[in-house]
Amino acid sequence: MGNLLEIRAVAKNYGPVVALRNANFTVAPGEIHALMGANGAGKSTLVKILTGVISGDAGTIKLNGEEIHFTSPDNARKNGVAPVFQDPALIPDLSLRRNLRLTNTNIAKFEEKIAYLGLKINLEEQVSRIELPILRMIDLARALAHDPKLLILDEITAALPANLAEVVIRVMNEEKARGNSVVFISHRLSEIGEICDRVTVLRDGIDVDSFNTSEGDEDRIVSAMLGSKITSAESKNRSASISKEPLLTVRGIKDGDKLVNIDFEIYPGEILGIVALEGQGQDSLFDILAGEVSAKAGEIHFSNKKVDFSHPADAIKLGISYVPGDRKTALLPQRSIRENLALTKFRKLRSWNWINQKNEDSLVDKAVSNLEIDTRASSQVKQLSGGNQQKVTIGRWITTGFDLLLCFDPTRGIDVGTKNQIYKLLSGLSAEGKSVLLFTSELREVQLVCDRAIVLYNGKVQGVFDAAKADEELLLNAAYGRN
Amino acid sequence: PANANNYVIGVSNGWAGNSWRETMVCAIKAEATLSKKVSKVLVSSRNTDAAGQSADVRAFISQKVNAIIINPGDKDAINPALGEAIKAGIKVIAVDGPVSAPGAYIVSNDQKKYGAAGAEALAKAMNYKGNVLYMRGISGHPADTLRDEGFKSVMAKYKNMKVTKEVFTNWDWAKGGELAKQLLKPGKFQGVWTSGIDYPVVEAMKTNLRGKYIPLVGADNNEFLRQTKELASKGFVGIVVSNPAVIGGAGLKVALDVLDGKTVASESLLTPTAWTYKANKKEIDSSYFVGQEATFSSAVKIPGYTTFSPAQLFRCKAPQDSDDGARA
Amino acid sequence: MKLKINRSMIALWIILALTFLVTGLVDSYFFSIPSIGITLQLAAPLGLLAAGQTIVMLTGGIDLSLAMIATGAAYIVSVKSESGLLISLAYALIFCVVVGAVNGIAVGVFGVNPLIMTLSMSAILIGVFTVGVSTFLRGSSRMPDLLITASSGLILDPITWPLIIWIIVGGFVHFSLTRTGFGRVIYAIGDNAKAARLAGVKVWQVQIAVYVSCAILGGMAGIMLGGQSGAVAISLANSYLLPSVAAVVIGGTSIMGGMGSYSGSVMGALILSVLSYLLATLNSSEAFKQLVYGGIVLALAWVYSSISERK
Amino acid sequence: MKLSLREQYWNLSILGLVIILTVWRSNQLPVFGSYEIKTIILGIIPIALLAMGQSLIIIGGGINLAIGAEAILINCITAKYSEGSDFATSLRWALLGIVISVIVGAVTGWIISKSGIADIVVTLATSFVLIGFALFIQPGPGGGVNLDFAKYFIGGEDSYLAPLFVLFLPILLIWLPLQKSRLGISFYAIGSSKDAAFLSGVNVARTRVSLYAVGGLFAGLCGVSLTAITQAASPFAVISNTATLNSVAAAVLGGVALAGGVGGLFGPALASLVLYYIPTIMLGYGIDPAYSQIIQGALTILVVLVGGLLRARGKR
Ligand SMILES: Nc1ncnc2c1ncn2[C@@H]1O[C@H](COP(=O)(O)OP(=O)(O)OP(=O)(O)O)[C@@H](O)[C@H]1O
Ligand SMILES: Nc1ncnc2c1ncn2[C@@H]1O[C@H](COP(=O)(O)OP(=O)(O)OP(=O)(O)O)[C@@H](O)[C@H]1O
Ligand SMILES: [Mg+2]
Ligand SMILES: [Mg+2]
Repeated sequence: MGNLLEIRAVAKNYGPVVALRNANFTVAPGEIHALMGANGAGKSTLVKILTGVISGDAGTIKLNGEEIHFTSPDNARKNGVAPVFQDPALIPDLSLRRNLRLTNTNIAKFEEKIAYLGLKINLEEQVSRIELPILRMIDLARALAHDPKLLILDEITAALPANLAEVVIRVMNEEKARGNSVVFISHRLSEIGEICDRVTVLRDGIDVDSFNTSEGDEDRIVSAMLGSKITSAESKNRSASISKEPLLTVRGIKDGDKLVNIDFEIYPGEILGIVALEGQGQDSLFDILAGEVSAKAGEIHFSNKKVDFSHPADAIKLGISYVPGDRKTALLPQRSIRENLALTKFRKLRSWNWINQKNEDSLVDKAVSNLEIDTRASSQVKQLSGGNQQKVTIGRWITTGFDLLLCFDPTRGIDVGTKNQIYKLLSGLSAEGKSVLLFTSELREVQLVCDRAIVLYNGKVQGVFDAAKADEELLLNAAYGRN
Repeated sequence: PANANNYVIGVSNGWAGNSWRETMVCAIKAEATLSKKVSKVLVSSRNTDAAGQSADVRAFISQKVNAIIINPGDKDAINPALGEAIKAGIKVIAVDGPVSAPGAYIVSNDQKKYGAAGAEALAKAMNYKGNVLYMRGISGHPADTLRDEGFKSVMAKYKNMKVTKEVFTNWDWAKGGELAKQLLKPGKFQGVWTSGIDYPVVEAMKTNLRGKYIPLVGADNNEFLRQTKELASKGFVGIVVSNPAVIGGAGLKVALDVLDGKTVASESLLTPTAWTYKANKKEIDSSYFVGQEATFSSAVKIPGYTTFSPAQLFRCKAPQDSDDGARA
Repeated sequence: MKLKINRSMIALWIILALTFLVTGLVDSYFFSIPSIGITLQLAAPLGLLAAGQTIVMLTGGIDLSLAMIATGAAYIVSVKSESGLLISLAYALIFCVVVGAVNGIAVGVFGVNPLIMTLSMSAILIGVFTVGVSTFLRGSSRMPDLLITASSGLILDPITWPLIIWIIVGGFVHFSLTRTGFGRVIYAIGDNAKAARLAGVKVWQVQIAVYVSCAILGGMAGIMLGGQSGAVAISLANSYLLPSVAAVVIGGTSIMGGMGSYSGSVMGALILSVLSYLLATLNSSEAFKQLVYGGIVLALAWVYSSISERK
Repeated sequence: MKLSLREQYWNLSILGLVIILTVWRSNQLPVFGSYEIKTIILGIIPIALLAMGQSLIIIGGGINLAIGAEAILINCITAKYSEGSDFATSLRWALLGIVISVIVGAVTGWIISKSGIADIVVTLATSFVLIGFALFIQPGPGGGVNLDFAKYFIGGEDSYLAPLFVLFLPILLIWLPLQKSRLGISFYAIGSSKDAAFLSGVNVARTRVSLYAVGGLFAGLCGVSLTAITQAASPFAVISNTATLNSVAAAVLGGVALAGGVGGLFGPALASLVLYYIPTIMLGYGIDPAYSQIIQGALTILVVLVGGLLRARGKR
């Protein structure tokens, strides 16, 4: 039996950066095929070439044994290849209905798929008012409405809470049952083994391994992804060293929307995890603590002083740093790694000072080497892959110094190698006596890096747990309000 | 049906932000206030096209003004609107430039003679020979076309004079100065004719020709008068061609005459004069106003038409603005 | 990074050299020392306007009131010069700071779109000065002799005072943008204002500082233009507005902000000045000159963008 | 099509403002009859048509600083070749002028797509080129048009029906169908997010060409209406620049976001009425026009400021 999809020797350069060197990839009919690879390995590029978003420099693509060359995603959709891209592909200023019109999607079929995904949606709603996870599901429903033979999901689960991720997995299985194929890109190893039939691993633009999931396991994926530089995260176990004076105390915080009454505290040197399903107000909690928006009610005490932020600068002055969930809001995409790392140094207008090049060089070099940032594309941060961009956003604060780091899902959409680096970084920081508030959508991270965790539900703190006891089941139950 | 002492006058000026036009409007206001026959002067003054001026005229018709004084951007293009005005019994007076609408009165400087008078004086100053730098206004503008006719007709007479360079300043002071600096080279020209963009060219002579002045034709701009006076001793021959902005006042006078039922010629053309400091010292001395803007048009009266004093002109008050005005 | 900037600068140098050569071929006097001096002298005010425009455009804004600010500053200096040069300059400075601050507050604090804000500001200033000329700003608008010298005085062919002023002020702008914290935040807020805010930058303060700086540079340019004309009319700098934007854009500064340099704008100003000289010397109709000016600006932008994009 | 809530609010507020100003103006006039209405409509037709074209382009994520020059060029072409002609010739040239304008627009869009240079820059340059062409064709003011033909634009005597049609037919015949079509949606899409639009299967380059072509259609209509209203043409850059800047102001006042993707054409058409009323009402009082310029500038800032604040509140 022939392959549904056959990609041979595809290559793509972005100027000096080689995104794909020589990638081969085949998908059999009725197969769920995982495409894995570290950040910057070229997965998205491959998807984009396959679906006609960009054209490759070399190589052939065959669908059903016939060589094809899609000129646009529309073209691909019409030929039974429906992608859900890593970046949302809905027009923010248009209503959903007009978005569907744009992709020539059958409305009735779309509504049927939405129901099938267990969602309720108003077609007149403007896309910019819809939350990201729901948008991802809409993207999925739209792809399904085109009745694809081949469904391509590029990191769709990265932004999804557990319940919706489960829906996606159900969909993939049902597509498979119908004899259709799915290409699934994810950094969540746990998802791969359970549901995928086959795995292809890309490294530096080359397919380094490809095997049936029955023949190998997670370790094989990880070692293929990372080559020689395999590292695995070790659980930490050091919750003893916590002092009695809290660094940050939060009392009765309300945001006028989701947050009803939030109380918690962080101790110096502690990594406090926050767990919540999507949309529990965790993002506005972080925004409040970072001084980005102000709370409607409640008090914040920092180092025993009541604080009131009207601008992020106020929080930064006290030593509170913020790594937002969306890297795009934290980076200067067109500027160099250097300027991104050094930005906070020049935050004050008063500091209209001459830049000391030597100091800055050493600062930047140190951060780059500490965080192992891939500097091949150092002239513009937007050319870095997602993982490296994330390192830059964290690195900025490490060069600046802080007492409390607010990290919002820093490992979203990031490969295991980089994830482990970030875990190590956070642990190192806490060993130096810094505190970290870490929101994570990956529950196992709580036990990997945190000392304690709090679970938010219905705008309140549902529970506070010692990391040692907080396994995924416990956290998930609490997150659903069951305990 | 208007009360004879209660006329409402509409003024449409299609080119704003320029002191010549401002003075023109002030002259209308000053003359209207002095006449005691006008209750209101409604002014529309903005950079606009013929369609915009037509809209102004139609707004005046809706407003039932008694007369419209218009400085037209275009000879023909406002005719549909002006036709409607004349049909509605409104008197139309075009100042500065002509309109072709039948029934309209025209009060204007004779632009053809303007071009000729300056050219004639320039020829004399150049001893009827040499190369001329010819700096015109806006390409295609009616006044520019008429001045060109007058200028060329004089040039044709003198075989030894040649226009070796012709440029358009767009009546823009900075552009005129820039062009002069780019074009004036020692020995290349023996005289310059400008369509009123004069004083920056004198500055350019200072820098480019290092003070070796050549004769220059300009208009009655205040700063140019000063240069003509002060640099006369250094050998500079400035030729001041009159182009009085207070022609607006003459327009108002004609409007009142028509409204009062007097017979008025349908076209009144003012003949420009060309002054040099040598021949017209007295006139130039008395026309220069120390405290006025550089581009101020220094001829502040048109004998037989305007009656206001310079001070009244500078006050720039319409009847409705004055404390002693007829009626608010 | 170095590589890319160099490529773009090389492209600009080549373009400048080409326009320079072509102009010299059309008019051989252009190659003479005095003529080069004049061209540089005429480029100086445009270069200063472009400096203001560059700073604003780097933040993702644009200042369409720049020409009226320039004219206004020059007008104030000329009319108030009877009360003393320094006092008149102080008046002009206050004017620039106030107008710049209003622009900056509207854009930075109230989030008014810069295009609309400065367009409206320009209309307001035209109105204010039209009223002012016959009331509170009445007076001789002749420039004081000292400023005329500073704007067009010769030091030693082809070096003129305006060139020296341009080099000093331009150098200051260049180094402020590339070597100081202020420059860094200008690029930062142009690239991603939200990110800059999250990094602790008070974006509105920077915006105000930027629009004020732009207005001051515009004021200097206006005074220089007035000095070159000898006196000031209230339409003085109007025809320099679009070239000030064109110079910045030809010089490679992104109209979206966050990318570009003043050195590029300097090249843009020089290229436009040479081009203007070329058009002045051509014996052709106004129609043809307009066509050539637009066509060349477009071609330059195109050539520049394709050379500097290709890696 | 259902308008977004923001758009509805905006249009309603502008409509409210227009009604207030209309009442104000009508009280100023001795009679407010059909002639006065015709006067107002004729006064806004050119700027309204231009504002609609500009708005469309801004919605599609661009801006056309040459739109005034485009209209002037068509004005010159049609007036030059229709002078003293019969009805059919005038009509033929009007249609040809519109076709030329569409082509000019399409070429502009093509250059922007092909070169990757920002819209502002390309159109800044083309504005010079187009005025150059206009000067070639009509070196000074002049030209004319068949009077019967002009009647279809300016109406006969006191009838304001013809100008009203000229104002609203483009909205009804071009905009309403376009807005419902996939092409119209694509305009919003490329204005809102080019990347997402491409991923949704929109051919960005081709859509941009169509966008500028449709913008050119409106500019062409504006040019033809200028010919009909003035029965002549003038090829001056000052006029085209003023018209362009007014078209941007009307677009923004009409609720079109300069960032692209948001707005419609009703708002800008109404906004051009506001821009007409402010100086006209002040004129009625005999106030120095310089003040009306100040007030118009301040009002524009105020409207945009209040609109921005409302929008910011709506987002919370
Ligand atoms: N526009 C661009 N210009 C230059 N280099 C680029 C560009 N886009 C991507 N790259 C480079 O190409 C490589 C592959 O990028 P790609 O986005 O395909 O990675 P990925 O496998 O999807 O990684 P991630 O998991 O981080 O999304 C990276 O090294 C990246 O720096
Ligand atoms: N013909 C094409 N082939 C392949 N990719 C394309 C094509 N056209 C557009 N794209 C892709 O679509 C995206 C947006 O395309 P477009 O060329 O319109 O952007 P742009 O104009 O360069 O963007 P910006 O205006 O933000 O600079 C880019 O990521 C580009 O890779
Ligand atoms: Mg990817
Ligand atoms: Mg990627």
